[in-house]
Amino acid sequence: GGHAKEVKLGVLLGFTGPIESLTAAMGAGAEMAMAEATASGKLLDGASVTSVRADTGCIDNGLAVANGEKLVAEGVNGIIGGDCSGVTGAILQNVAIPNGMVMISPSATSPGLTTMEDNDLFFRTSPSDAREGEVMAEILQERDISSIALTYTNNDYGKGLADAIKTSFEKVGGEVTIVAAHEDGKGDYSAEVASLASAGGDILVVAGYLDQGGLGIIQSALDSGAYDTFGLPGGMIGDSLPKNVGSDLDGSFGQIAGSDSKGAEVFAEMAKAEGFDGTSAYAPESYDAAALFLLAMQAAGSTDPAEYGPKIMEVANAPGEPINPGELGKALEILAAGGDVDFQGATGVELIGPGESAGSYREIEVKDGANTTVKFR
Amino acid sequence: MSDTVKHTLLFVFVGVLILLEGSTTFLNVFSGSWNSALVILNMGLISAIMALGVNLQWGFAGLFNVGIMGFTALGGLAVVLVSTAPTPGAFTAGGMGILMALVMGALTVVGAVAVYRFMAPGIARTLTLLAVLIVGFFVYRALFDPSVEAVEAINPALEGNIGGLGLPVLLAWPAGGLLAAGAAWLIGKTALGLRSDYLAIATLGIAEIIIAVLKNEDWLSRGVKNVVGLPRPVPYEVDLQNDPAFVERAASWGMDAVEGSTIFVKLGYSVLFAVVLLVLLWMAQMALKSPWGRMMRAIRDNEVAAEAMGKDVTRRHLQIFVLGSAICGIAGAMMTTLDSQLTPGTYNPLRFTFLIWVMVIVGGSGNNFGAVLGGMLIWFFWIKVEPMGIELIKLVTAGMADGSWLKDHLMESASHMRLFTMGLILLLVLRFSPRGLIPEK
Amino acid sequence: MSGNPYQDDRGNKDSTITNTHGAGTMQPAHRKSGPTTKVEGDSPFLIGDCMTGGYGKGPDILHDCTIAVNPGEIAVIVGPNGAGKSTAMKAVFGMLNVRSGAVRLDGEDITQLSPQDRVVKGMGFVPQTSNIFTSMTVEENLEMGAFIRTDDFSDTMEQVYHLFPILKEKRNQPAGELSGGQRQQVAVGRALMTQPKVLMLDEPTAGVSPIVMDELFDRIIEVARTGLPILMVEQNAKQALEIADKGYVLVQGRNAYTGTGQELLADPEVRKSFLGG
Amino acid sequence: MIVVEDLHKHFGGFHAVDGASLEIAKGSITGLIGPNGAGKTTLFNVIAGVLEPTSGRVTMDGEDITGLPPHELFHKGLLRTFQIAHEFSSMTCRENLMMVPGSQSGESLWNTWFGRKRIANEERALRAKADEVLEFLTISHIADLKAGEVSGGQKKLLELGRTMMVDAKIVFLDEVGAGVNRTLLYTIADAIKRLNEERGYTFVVIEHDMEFIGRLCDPVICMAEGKKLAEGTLDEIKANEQVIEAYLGTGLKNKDKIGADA
Amino acid sequence: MELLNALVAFTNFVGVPAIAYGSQLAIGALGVTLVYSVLRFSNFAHGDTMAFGTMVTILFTWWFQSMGISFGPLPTALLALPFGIVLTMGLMLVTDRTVYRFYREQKAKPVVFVMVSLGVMFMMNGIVRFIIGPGDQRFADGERFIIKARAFKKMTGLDEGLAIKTSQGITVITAVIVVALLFWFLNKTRTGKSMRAYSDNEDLALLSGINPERVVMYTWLIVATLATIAGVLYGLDKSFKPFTYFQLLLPIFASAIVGGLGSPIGAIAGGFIIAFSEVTITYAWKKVATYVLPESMAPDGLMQLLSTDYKFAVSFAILIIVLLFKPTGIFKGKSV
Ligand SMILES: Nc1ncnc2c1ncn2[C@@H]1O[C@H](COP(=O)(O)OP(=O)(O)OP(=O)(O)O)[C@@H](O)[C@H]1O
Ligand SMILES: Nc1ncnc2c1ncn2[C@@H]1O[C@H](COP(=O)(O)OP(=O)(O)OP(=O)(O)O)[C@@H](O)[C@H]1O
Ligand SMILES: CC(C)C[C@H](N)C(=O)O
Ligand SMILES: [Mg+2]
Ligand SMILES: [Mg+2]
Repeated sequence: GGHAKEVKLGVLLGFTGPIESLTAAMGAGAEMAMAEATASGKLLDGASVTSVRADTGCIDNGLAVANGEKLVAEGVNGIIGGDCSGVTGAILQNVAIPNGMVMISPSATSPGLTTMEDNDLFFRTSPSDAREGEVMAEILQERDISSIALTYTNNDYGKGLADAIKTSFEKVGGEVTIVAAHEDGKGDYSAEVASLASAGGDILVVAGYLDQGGLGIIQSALDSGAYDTFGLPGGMIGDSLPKNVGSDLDGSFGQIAGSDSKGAEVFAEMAKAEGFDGTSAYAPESYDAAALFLLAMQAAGSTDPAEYGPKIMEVANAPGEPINPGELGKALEILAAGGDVDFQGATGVELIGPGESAGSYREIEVKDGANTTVKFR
Repeated sequence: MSDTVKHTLLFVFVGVLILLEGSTTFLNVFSGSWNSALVILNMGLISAIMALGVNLQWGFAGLFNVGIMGFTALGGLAVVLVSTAPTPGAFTAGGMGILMALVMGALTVVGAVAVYRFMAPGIARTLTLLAVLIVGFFVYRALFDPSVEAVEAINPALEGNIGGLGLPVLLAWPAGGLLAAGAAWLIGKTALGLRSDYLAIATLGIAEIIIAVLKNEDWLSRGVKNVVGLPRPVPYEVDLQNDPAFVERAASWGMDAVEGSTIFVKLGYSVLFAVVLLVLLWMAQMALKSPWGRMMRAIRDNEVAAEAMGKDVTRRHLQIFVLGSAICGIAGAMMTTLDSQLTPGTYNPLRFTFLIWVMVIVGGSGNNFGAVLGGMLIWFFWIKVEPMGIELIKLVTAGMADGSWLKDHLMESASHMRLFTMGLILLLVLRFSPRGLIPEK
Repeated sequence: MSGNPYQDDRGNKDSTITNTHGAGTMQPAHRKSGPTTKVEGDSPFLIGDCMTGGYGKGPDILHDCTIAVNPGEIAVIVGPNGAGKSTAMKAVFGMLNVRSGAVRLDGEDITQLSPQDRVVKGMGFVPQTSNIFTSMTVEENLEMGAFIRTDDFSDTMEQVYHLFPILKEKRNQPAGELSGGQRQQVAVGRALMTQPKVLMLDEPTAGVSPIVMDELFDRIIEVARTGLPILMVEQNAKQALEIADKGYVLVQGRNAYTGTGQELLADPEVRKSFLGG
Repeated sequence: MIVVEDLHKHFGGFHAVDGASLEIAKGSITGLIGPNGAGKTTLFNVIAGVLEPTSGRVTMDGEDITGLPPHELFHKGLLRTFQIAHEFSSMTCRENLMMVPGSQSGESLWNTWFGRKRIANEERALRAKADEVLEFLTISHIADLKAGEVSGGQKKLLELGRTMMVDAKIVFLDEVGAGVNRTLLYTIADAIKRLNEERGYTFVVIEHDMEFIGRLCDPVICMAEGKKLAEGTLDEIKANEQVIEAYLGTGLKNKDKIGADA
Repeated sequence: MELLNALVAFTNFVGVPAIAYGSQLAIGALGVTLVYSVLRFSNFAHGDTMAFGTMVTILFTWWFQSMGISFGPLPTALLALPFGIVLTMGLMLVTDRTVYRFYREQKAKPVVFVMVSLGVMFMMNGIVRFIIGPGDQRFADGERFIIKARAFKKMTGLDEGLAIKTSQGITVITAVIVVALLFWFLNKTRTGKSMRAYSDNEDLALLSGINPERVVMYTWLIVATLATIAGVLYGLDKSFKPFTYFQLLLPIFASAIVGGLGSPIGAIAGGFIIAFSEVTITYAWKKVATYVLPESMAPDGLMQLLSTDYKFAVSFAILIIVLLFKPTGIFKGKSV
């Protein structure tokens, strides 16, 4: 009812380029949240949310910034993105900050972004990789693993995560026999696996992406009998990995951002109904990013970034009613009534410090060809 | 219509496109934002400079450089090395060691070359050569590895590299040119000196090697961890927004402070880039119209005869290759400055080498103005083909049922139109206007 | 630069991307053959009759030019550089658009035929330069000469080897390793393998030493004696006209003088202007 | 003027030039003949710096010039023309000549930006010189045509003209005659003679046409199998048994038989 | 025993993968080299041609799988391969008709063709993504292994295992067959000889009655076949992704050039050189050394010449070094 407004959210992801295979689901996740809010009819007195997609190319700063500008020009009220940490930094510095636009990235996880000057305009629904390193070291230690070989995808995410794992693991007395990069999208990993195998280690930790180089490395390592147990950080957790690799993966373990919420499952269900893969990397985070925007706008009663920006931390964190995926309508109602929500979303959102996900993690083990949650940290 | 008029009109056309981008939202293709128009203009200017550099090599000397990406990246590296603040303690921790190791490495290569030159061919030479290389390599690694480790250990989340000189960022532009020139000299010296010309594959390979070094040598520029927040030659928008005098001035233009500041900053870049472009263009034109240009044309027409007429073809090729690459380096430095960050992972041959080639060919190889036009025009399309494609597909799919598989698939694929269209433009130009839009006279 | 923009390679010689080795320059006038018609009446065995034409869309280079040859004859074309001698040969061979005039072979109008089909009809051509496959062996060169033949050509090959004994010795050697004179023999041999009804040679002796030239002329005479009509362009005009039954002097695409070899040699005007006195 | 001492050039196992030693006198027009594959062009290419010799020495006026690249030889006054005319086809004939002189200040990039006055003056002088040369060769009318569009003979004259733009000492001509109409060839021969007489150029000429050699050359050197076979006046050479056997031959054997059976 | 272990470890991690990868590069390089020698230009679109062929094969594989057709222990893709080849041939012929033929008629210089192939590359890049999307596709099915590492250990009692994948086996066998067929075709058949003749001297081929358009057509057909086979083998062994295939262009060119552009044997040798150099130069010799050396001398470090980050750099460095000493590649290719 009332004066129906339009809320526009930019979805600025790498629809072409090296992570093009992830972004379809990410975009769908974000748009699902928008559709949900619109359908509830409760957002800002019945405003409808439209999504404006634009491409970053993941690695093309020029394109990403140009498209960021385009989004601003089209009058978006917030930007979901960017995806890869590199372009995210560029958009932040060249588009978001100058224009006072709020950005929530679902997937840029580089520790470098934590300290970047952002005028409180930048948030992310994924934790910094620094934290994941600590968690992984903890898990490794508990499992009595004394030495690991480590390979990472050669970008700021992989490198940062590998650094974090190495430092944390060595701090607790573990040995890292080799740290070798692998390039995504190259296909042939014999050289990497050969070196990793030669270096030895109890398990192989693969800080990569599950349907990129990471999968290739695991496949190749299993095939050649180099390793049969793998450590799997967040980028490697997803249903497609055990499905693709098969029973050989049983016994491998890892962790992914997420708290003790049933959000992820709910989200996966919802996604299935929508016809995309809800377990695809960063799709849940994308949903959460979009939802955070809408909740903050509702809380501020405004679509002006300057006004709703400060509310993001509020709606994301306690106190308040916990909100799972699919419950946006309820949340909007509470907020409209002046109440308080604690958005959990698909990933158990908890924003800390400079506005990034706190980093509760789910420990995962692959059993009978499926990821099972062992416990939460 | 005389050629001059036609060519002026082409430039006017690009200008109009950019003006339209700034002022209208016609057909959803243009964004109607001056900010967006300026972003396109700025990258267009940089692209034009790159195209100018490549045109120098290709148009004037027929040198086929497919390593533009590498020189651009080196320009970016120069920005980090020149303009970032020095990392405290890095130099003492390992910087010295690294330098020594690099000198050692260079000495090894020089030594090996000397052995190859001055010893008579035979087993003895081969063995000595191998010995020099192997010993040199291990000494190099012994010096290099610990130093690198020491440097990378300094605050790795934020630094971990040797840092820069803390000089004004504008100095990084010529420095980028110099760095690229240095690399080009090395490549040219090896590749152009070969009996057959192997420049293409050498540049293609070395560009990949340069990117590999940038990605993996964290001590140099943090590798894939990127260097962010590079200094700028223009004021920060936020500072302007907080400056009452500026806010007032913006108001007098009828803009709010945010819009005013963003446009002001971008215009600042545009002016800087335009100045660089004009200076380079002037220099290229002057050179072209002089006896130097005549000599280059002669070399291009017939190398053997030019050589017999006393022209040192290899040296001239080297000269023009180094110059062209230097220009790409300058453009690369400018681009990194515009981005305010160096992200080695973003360098990709499709975008940084082949796209530049499309610009040069479409613009008109051998003609400096053509290269500039090509740079601006193709960049505009590179950005705008996507919205155009989406509109087109909307049109095509208008009749299809919503949610039909085909429609969804087409809409999703719309962004891949960009590559397709670039190819199409290139083919059409090669077919119907093989000398480009502004041909060599 | 000048001319065709598609042929502007800006002097690029980078052999990692381009391979100019063996690239052709010939532009056949017809890619698909048109019809041939029988002609009545008496006509020389091969005749390019009143040919007018030029390259592509360029100006006419030949103007009403006629050249003809009969079995057992050697016809020689001479003339200044750029007169259109090679062009006339190409026109007869269908490498050039004949805008008016006709080419007739053995009582058949073949003006509309593509060069390949003229080969099938029995015309053999040895171009002025690059007239052998350098990377293929001598024997393979000869085989390629017989490419269009579907019958057993080993007899013909023996005949060629008999004519040029040195080739038999070098049959398994890449032709590119042969000396200039030997290469010319391969070239002629290759043309003979077609079992042509007429043989066309463009300056077969350019740049060969006197002794090889004599030998080549000897062989050409031998071939002609078997009854094969031979049409050739020569700059060594004096020697060539000495053995010619028929001589044509072309100037600027036109027939300037025609006669037997001896007549032309005796004509003082011809001697002065074209044979160097 | 040029002394070649025991020069070898091997391609793999093949000895194209195999111990050639010869001398070329100042002010002479020396003819170089020999069977196909004798190594004449290769010798030429080695002297002119296109190929590196396997061993041996070339001196010019007592100075060792072995293995110098062509552009350095050019500056020493050693020029060559090509068997197939190597004109700069997209440039006008005048430009073809104007580009020749070395050490033009306009060939330095720096001057093209900051020394434009000087360049303008130099250009004026060059232009005058080029026109003078065109005049000498009686081809003034083609000065502004693109060199790619003039006739083959004119191209050859242009080649010769380029050697006149500087003070050449010695000019190597590789088969000027092959494929050139005889009448034109003798015009060129006249030009060569005039250059030799009026300007004192030394010439070395490779040619298979004995008449041309006879008009022009003294002495004549005959090569075979990579070595010098004989040297002398053309008449002496023509009488030399070895030369006849290797090169000249004894004429047509079948000449009379032609037409007999036809 | 120890020596045997060292040998097996080396074979398993270096030998087998490098041979398989080398075969894939070799077949790819053969295609590049064929275009270079017959059609006279470096075909920048070759990687994307491979992608197209593989894509078609994948689509057919999926279709077969959905119909329940399988090929026993062998991958279904082998059944789909002929369809992939045929459609790729079609695409090549259409491209040739609409694009390249015009330039051939103009007698365009090779460089112009290179530029044109750049345009074709961009377009095919777009088309493949348009049809199958940019993502990773796996289509290998059937039995995955010929020998598994564990089975090998049990069988031999060694500490080190040796694994050979079906895809690796198929790759090598196919490569041998393809190469043998190609050589037989080029050197013994009339059509093959006419292709060599055309590549040697275009004009003379025409004068010998060889139809140039037919030669060109055969070349494209063979190139399409080689590209599809190389692409499918690579995809079976690893996985398919359009971007990966574009990037394959680099090692493939490197292979063709190291071996000697224009020389088929060179292309094969080049493929193996590049593959082996990528794997061995960055190989950590620690494991092998531990077996071979006496215990007291067992290495602490990885004994790695260069880190794997530089494996691509290595193949290019080798390329440049080879060219410095042998400017026309190892087997004298067709260069000036
Ligand atoms: N492919 C071509 N395209 C356009 N013009 C050509 C071509 N080939 C030759 N010409 C022109 O045609 C004219 C005649 O050339 P042609 O080769 O027939 O002369 P020629 O009599 O054989 O001379 P030469 O004795 O030098 O071989 C010349 O003016 C030449 O420039
Ligand atoms: N680059 C090369 N590689 C291998 N062999 C070569 C090369 N260049 C020339 N030759 C060989 O060297 C020999 C001498 O060649 P050269 O060209 O010097 O002969 P020439 O005396 O000039 O003969 P002609 O009178 O036919 O021009 C020939 O047998 C030739 O095949
Ligand atoms: C989507 C992912 C590729 C993003 C990655 N986590 C990064 O920070 O770059
Ligand atoms: Mg001719
Ligand atoms: Mg010669």
